[in-house]
Amino acid sequence: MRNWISGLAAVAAAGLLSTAFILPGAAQDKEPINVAALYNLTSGGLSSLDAPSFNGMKLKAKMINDAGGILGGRKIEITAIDTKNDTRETATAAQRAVAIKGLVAGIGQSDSTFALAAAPLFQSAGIPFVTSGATSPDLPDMVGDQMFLVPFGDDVQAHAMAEYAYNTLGLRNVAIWTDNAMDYTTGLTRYFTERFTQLGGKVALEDVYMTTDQDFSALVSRLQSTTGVDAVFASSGPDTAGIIVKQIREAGITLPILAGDGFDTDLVLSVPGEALAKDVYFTTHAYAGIETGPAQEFRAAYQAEYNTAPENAFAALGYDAMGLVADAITRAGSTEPAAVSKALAETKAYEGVTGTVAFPEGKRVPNKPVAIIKVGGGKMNFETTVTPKG
Amino acid sequence: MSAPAAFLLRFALPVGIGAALLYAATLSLDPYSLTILQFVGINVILAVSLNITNGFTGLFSLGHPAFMTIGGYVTAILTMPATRKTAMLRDLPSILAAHEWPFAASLTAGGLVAALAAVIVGIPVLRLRGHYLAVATLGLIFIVQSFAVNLPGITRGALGLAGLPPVTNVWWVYLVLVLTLLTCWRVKHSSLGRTMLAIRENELAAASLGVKVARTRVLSFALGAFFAGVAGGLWAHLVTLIAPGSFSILLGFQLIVMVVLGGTGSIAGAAIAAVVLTLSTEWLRPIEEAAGLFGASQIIVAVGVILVLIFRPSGLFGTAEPNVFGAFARRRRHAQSTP
Amino acid sequence: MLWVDDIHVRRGGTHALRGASLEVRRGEIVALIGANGAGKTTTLATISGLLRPRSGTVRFAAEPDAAPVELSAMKAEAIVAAGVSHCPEGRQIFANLSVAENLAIGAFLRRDREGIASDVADIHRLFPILKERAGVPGDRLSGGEQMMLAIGRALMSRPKLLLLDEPSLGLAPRLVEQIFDILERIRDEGVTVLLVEQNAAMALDIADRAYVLEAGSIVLQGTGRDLAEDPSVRRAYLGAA
Amino acid sequence: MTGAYLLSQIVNGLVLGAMYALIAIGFSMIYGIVRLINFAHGDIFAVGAFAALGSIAIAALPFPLAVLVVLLAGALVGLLVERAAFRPMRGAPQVTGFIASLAVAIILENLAVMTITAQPRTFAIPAWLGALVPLGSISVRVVDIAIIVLALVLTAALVGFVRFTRTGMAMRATAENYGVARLMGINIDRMIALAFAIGSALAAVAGLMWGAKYGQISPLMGTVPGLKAFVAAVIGGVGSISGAVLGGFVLGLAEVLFVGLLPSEFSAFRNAFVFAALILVLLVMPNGLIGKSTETRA
Repeated sequence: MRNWISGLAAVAAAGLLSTAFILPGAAQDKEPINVAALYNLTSGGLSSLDAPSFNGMKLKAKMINDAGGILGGRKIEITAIDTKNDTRETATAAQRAVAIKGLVAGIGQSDSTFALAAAPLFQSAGIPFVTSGATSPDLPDMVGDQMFLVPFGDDVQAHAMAEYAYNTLGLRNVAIWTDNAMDYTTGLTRYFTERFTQLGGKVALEDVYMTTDQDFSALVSRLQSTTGVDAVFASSGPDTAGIIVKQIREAGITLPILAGDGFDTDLVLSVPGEALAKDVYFTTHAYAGIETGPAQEFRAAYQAEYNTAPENAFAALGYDAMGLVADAITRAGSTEPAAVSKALAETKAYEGVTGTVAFPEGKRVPNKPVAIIKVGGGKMNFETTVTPKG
Repeated sequence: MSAPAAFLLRFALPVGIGAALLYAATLSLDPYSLTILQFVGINVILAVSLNITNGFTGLFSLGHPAFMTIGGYVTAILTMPATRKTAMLRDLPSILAAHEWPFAASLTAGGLVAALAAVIVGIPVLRLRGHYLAVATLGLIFIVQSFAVNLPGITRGALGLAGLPPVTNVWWVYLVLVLTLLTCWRVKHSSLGRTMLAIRENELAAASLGVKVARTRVLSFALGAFFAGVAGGLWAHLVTLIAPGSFSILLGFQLIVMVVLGGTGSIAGAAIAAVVLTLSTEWLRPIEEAAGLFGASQIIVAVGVILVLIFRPSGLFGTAEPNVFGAFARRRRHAQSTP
Repeated sequence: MLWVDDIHVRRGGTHALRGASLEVRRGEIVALIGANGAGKTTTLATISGLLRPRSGTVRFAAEPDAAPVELSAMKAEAIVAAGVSHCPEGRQIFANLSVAENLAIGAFLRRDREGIASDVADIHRLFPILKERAGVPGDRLSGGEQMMLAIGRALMSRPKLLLLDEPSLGLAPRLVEQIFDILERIRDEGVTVLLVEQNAAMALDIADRAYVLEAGSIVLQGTGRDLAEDPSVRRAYLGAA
Repeated sequence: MTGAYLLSQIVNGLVLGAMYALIAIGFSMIYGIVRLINFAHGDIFAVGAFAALGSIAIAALPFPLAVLVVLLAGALVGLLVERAAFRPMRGAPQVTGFIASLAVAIILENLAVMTITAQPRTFAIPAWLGALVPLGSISVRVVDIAIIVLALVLTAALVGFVRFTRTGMAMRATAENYGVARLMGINIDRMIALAFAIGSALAAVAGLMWGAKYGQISPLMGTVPGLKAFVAAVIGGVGSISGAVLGGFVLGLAEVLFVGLLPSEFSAFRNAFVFAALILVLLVMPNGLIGKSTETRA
C-alpha cells in the first residue's frame, strides 16, 4: 500500500515538475530572476493575511514582467512555498528557498513569529529576506543585516495612534483589548500603552482574548460595567476586527474604538454594517483613503486580476515588497544577493502603495508616515497622516 | 530471550551501517535535504514513542504535542545564553537564568520535565478510557498552549523563543532515535512490555492477573512523554524557534496516523510510516506549488490515509514486526493480534 | 421449509462450520444440539443473514407451494421480511427501549396497525407479565422476563420460522419448563421452530426431530426420541454414565 | 458587580450555549449510533454557514427558505462523508474512524481554502434580527432570542422524533445493538446515514446562527466551536440528545462566566478552562451529567 502511494506520488511529482520546468524554459530565452515567496496559504488563521499579501506580490511581479521585466528584459519568477501556519514548515521552506539556484531574495510572512522562523536561514545564506507584513521593529536586530521590513514598525503606528488619541481626540482613559495569541497585537498594546501613559493618559481596563475567539460578549459586558472609560483600543488582527466592532456597538456602547492596521480590512465596515460601523479610528499604511497615484493603480489592477477588491492592507504590502525588491535589483544592476541587499539598505525613496519607503542609515525598518482612518457613514475616511515624534 | 550481549551485537551492526550512511549523507546532501532527514528522524522518534503509549498500552493519547511544547520550551530556556535569558525572560527563576546548560543535559531535562508533567496529569486523566482519554489529552494541548501564550515572562508569549542556538544536527537526532528505538524494543520485549500489551488486550484480565494497571498506564504515558519532550527540544533547536503554536493538534493527528498506519504496537511499522508520511508530504509539495493548488498535498495525504484505513484496517504490520527486521525479531515475534 | 445444504462458514478467523446440512419441515420443532463451540449459534446466524457462508446454500420456502428462495444471498432485514425470525442467544433485549417498544420494534417491517395490536394482545396472553411491565425499560426485567420478551419480540414479525438460540440459558428450571411449554404452543399455532439448546434433555423432549452438531458438521440426526435414546448422545450430552 | 451585569453575562452564556448545544447534538447522535467522534463535524458547521451565506446573500432567498437550504446542505455533506469515509470501515476499531474523521476534516478544510480562500466573510442578516429588545434591566437582540428559541424547538422536535416515531425507535435500537437491530428487519446502514444526516443538518443550522450572531464566517471557523461542542457533548453524557443540549448550555454559561466573573487577566485562558472543566467533569462523572455508560460495547 505505502509503496504504491509513494510511488504514484513520485511519478506524479516528476511528471508535473518536468512540465513546470520545461514550459517556461521553452517560452523564455533570458534567464529569469528568482524570488521566493514564503506565505501561510493553508491551514489556519494567518492565511487570511498571507494569501492577500501573496496575491499582491504576484500581481506586482506580473505587472513588472508584462512591462518587459527588469535588468534588460529579464522576468521575475516566483517560487511560492506554502508554510502551512507551521514554524517547522516555515524553516524548511526557507531552507528550500535558499537552495534555489540564483535566488535573489525572499519575501513573505505577516507575523513576526513566522518571520523569525524563516529569516535566520536567509541571513546565514547571505540572501535578503523582505517581510511584507511582520511589523515587530526588533526583527532586524534579532535576525541581522539581511532582514528588511516593508511596513513601519508597530512602535511607529502605536505611538502615532497614542498621540492622535491623546492630542487630537482628547482621550484620557482607555480600555485595551489585546489578542494575546499574536505577537503583533501584544507588541501594539505595549507600544500604545507606553506612549499613551507617557503623555499622561491612563489605562482603565485591560482585557485579553485569543485569535480564535469569536464570542466577545463577556468582554463587552465587562467593558459596559467599567466606568470612566473614554475609548477602547482594540489590539486585533483582521480576523476579529469586524466582530469586535459589531459586538461593542450592538451592546449600545458608543465609545470611540481605536486600533492598528489589523483593522484595515473591509470587514470593519461590512460585519457591523453601516449603521454600527462608526467612530472607529485606526492607523494604517498610507494608501487607504488615497484615490490617486500608485494606490489607485494598485486597486484597479488587483480588482482586474483577482476579481475582488484588495482584502486588506496586507495585499498592498505584498505588492510593495515585490516592488521594493525589484527596485533594489534595478538599482543594484545585478541579481547578486549581496548587491541587492546593499541596494535595499540604501533605499531612500521607493514610492510604494503604502507610502514612501526609506530606510534610515543602519536601520532596516522604514520610516513611513502613518495614515489615520476614521470609519463612518459606510466608508473608510482618511483623517490625517501622523509621523510620530521620536 | 537471548542474552543482552547478543542483542547488542545484532543492534550494533545496523547502527554502524546507519552511522556510515549518515556520514555519507552529511557529505553529499544539501542543507534542505539534511533538514528533512532530521525531521524524518524526529518524526520517527515521536511516532515510535507515541507507540509506547498508544500502541503497547492502548491508551488513545493525542497529547504528544503538549509534551513536545513542554520539553521544547524547557530545553530552549536552558540552552539560551545567560545574558539573553535575563534580558528576554523577566520571570525566570534566577537559578535557571544564571546558567547556560549543555545541549545533552538540556534535552534530558526537557524530557524529564515532560515526563513529570505526564505523571502529574496522567494519574487522574488516565482513569479515562477510549475517546474520553483522547479528548482529555487533546485538551492538554490547549492548556499547555494557553500557558505558553500567557506567561510572557517565561516564554515571551506569542512571539516565542527565537534565535535559539542551532545545535541540533543529524548526529543528535539519530543518536536520540537509536536510543528511542532501543528503549522501545527493550520495553516491548520485557515483562513491562508484556504487561502493557496485556492491558491493551484486556484490562480486566490483566488486573485479575495481578498487574498493577494504573501504575503501568502512567508509566507508559510518562515514557512516551519523555521522548516527546526530547524530540521537542531537538525540534526547537533545529528550527531555532519555539512558539506556543509550534506543536499543534494537526501534528498530534499526524503522529496518530503514523502509529495507526504502521500497525498499532509495531515499532518498525510506526517508524516506517513516519518516514513514508514525512517524505511523501515533502514529495507532494512540488506538485501543489507547480499547480498553484495550495492544500492539495494535504488532501492527497488525507485521502491516502482513508484508503489505507479502509483496505488495511489493522495498519500495515499489525502488532508484529515486519520480516525485514527478522534478523533480531524472529524469535521474539508476537502473535499478530487485531483488536 | 428450510434446507441448509453443505455450508462452510468462517467466523473470527476460525472455520466454524464445515459442511453442515439440515432440513426443517413445516410445523416441526427441530432441535440442534451440540457442545460449546460446535457451531450451533453460527448456524442460526448464517440462516438469519448475520453471517455469510463461504460455500453451500440456505434455501427457504415460506409457503408450501412457493418456490424456495436463497437466503444466503439476502440481507438480514430481507430475511426477516421473508418470514424467518431469529431470537438471539443471551436474549439481547434493547435495554434503552421499554418492554412495549421492544415488542413494537419486533414488528418493525409490518405496517398493519391492527394486526400488530392483535399480535401484541396475543403475546400478552402468552406472557401476561409483559403487559404488566409494558412501560419498564428492557434492562429492568429479570432473566426470565427478558426471555419471554425476546420470544415475544421475535414473534412480532409474524414469522413462519422461528430460530431460537439457547432459551434456557441462565434460567431457573421452573422457568425453563414454562418456556418450553410455550414453545410447543407456538408450534401448535403454526410457527415452525429451529431450537438451539445446550440443555439437550429438554430440547430432545419437545423436539420432533433433532440434529447433533460436532466441530462444525452434523454427526447425527433423527427424531427427538431416537436421539434421546442413542447411547453416544446419552454419553456426550445427557450426562448418562 | 451589579445584577444587570450578571444577568447580561448569563444571557451571553445561554446564547453561546444554544449554539454549542446544536453542534453537540450531532456529535452525540453520531457517537451514539456508530461510536465515532466525528472531527469533521465542526467543518460541517462551517459548510452550513457558507450555505446560508450563499442562499441569503447570493441567491437572495427568504430567510425560512434559507434555513431549509442550510439543513439540506448539512445533511447532504453529512451523508456524503458517511458514505465515502465511514461506511467502508464500519466494524474497524474505534481509533480508525476517529482518524478517518480527522482526515475528512483536513480534506474539507483544504478544499474550502482552495476554492473560496480562508478569508473571513461578512454575513449580513435582515435588519429585524439585529433589533434590540428590552428585557428587564438589560436588552437583548432578536437574533439572540431566535437562537435560543430555535435551538430549543429543534431539540424538542428531535427528541420527539427519536422517542415517539417508529424510525426514532429503530435508531435507538441500532445505537444499542447492530446485530439484533438487523434481526428486527432494520436496515442499519439507513439508520446510521440518517443519524449523520440529522446531526449534520443541525450543525449546519448552528453555522447559520453563528453567522447571524457574529456577522462573519470563514472556512476554518468550525474548528474551535466544533471542539467545544464535543466537550459539551461529553460533559452532558455523550450519546444522549438531552445530555448534549444540557452540556451545551452548561458549557456556554461556564465559559462566559469564567471570562466575565474572573479578573480580565484570565480571559485568555478561556480555552484552557474549557478543557480543564472537561477533564474535571470526566473524572467526577465519567459518563457525563446524564449519560449512561456507552463505552461498554466494543
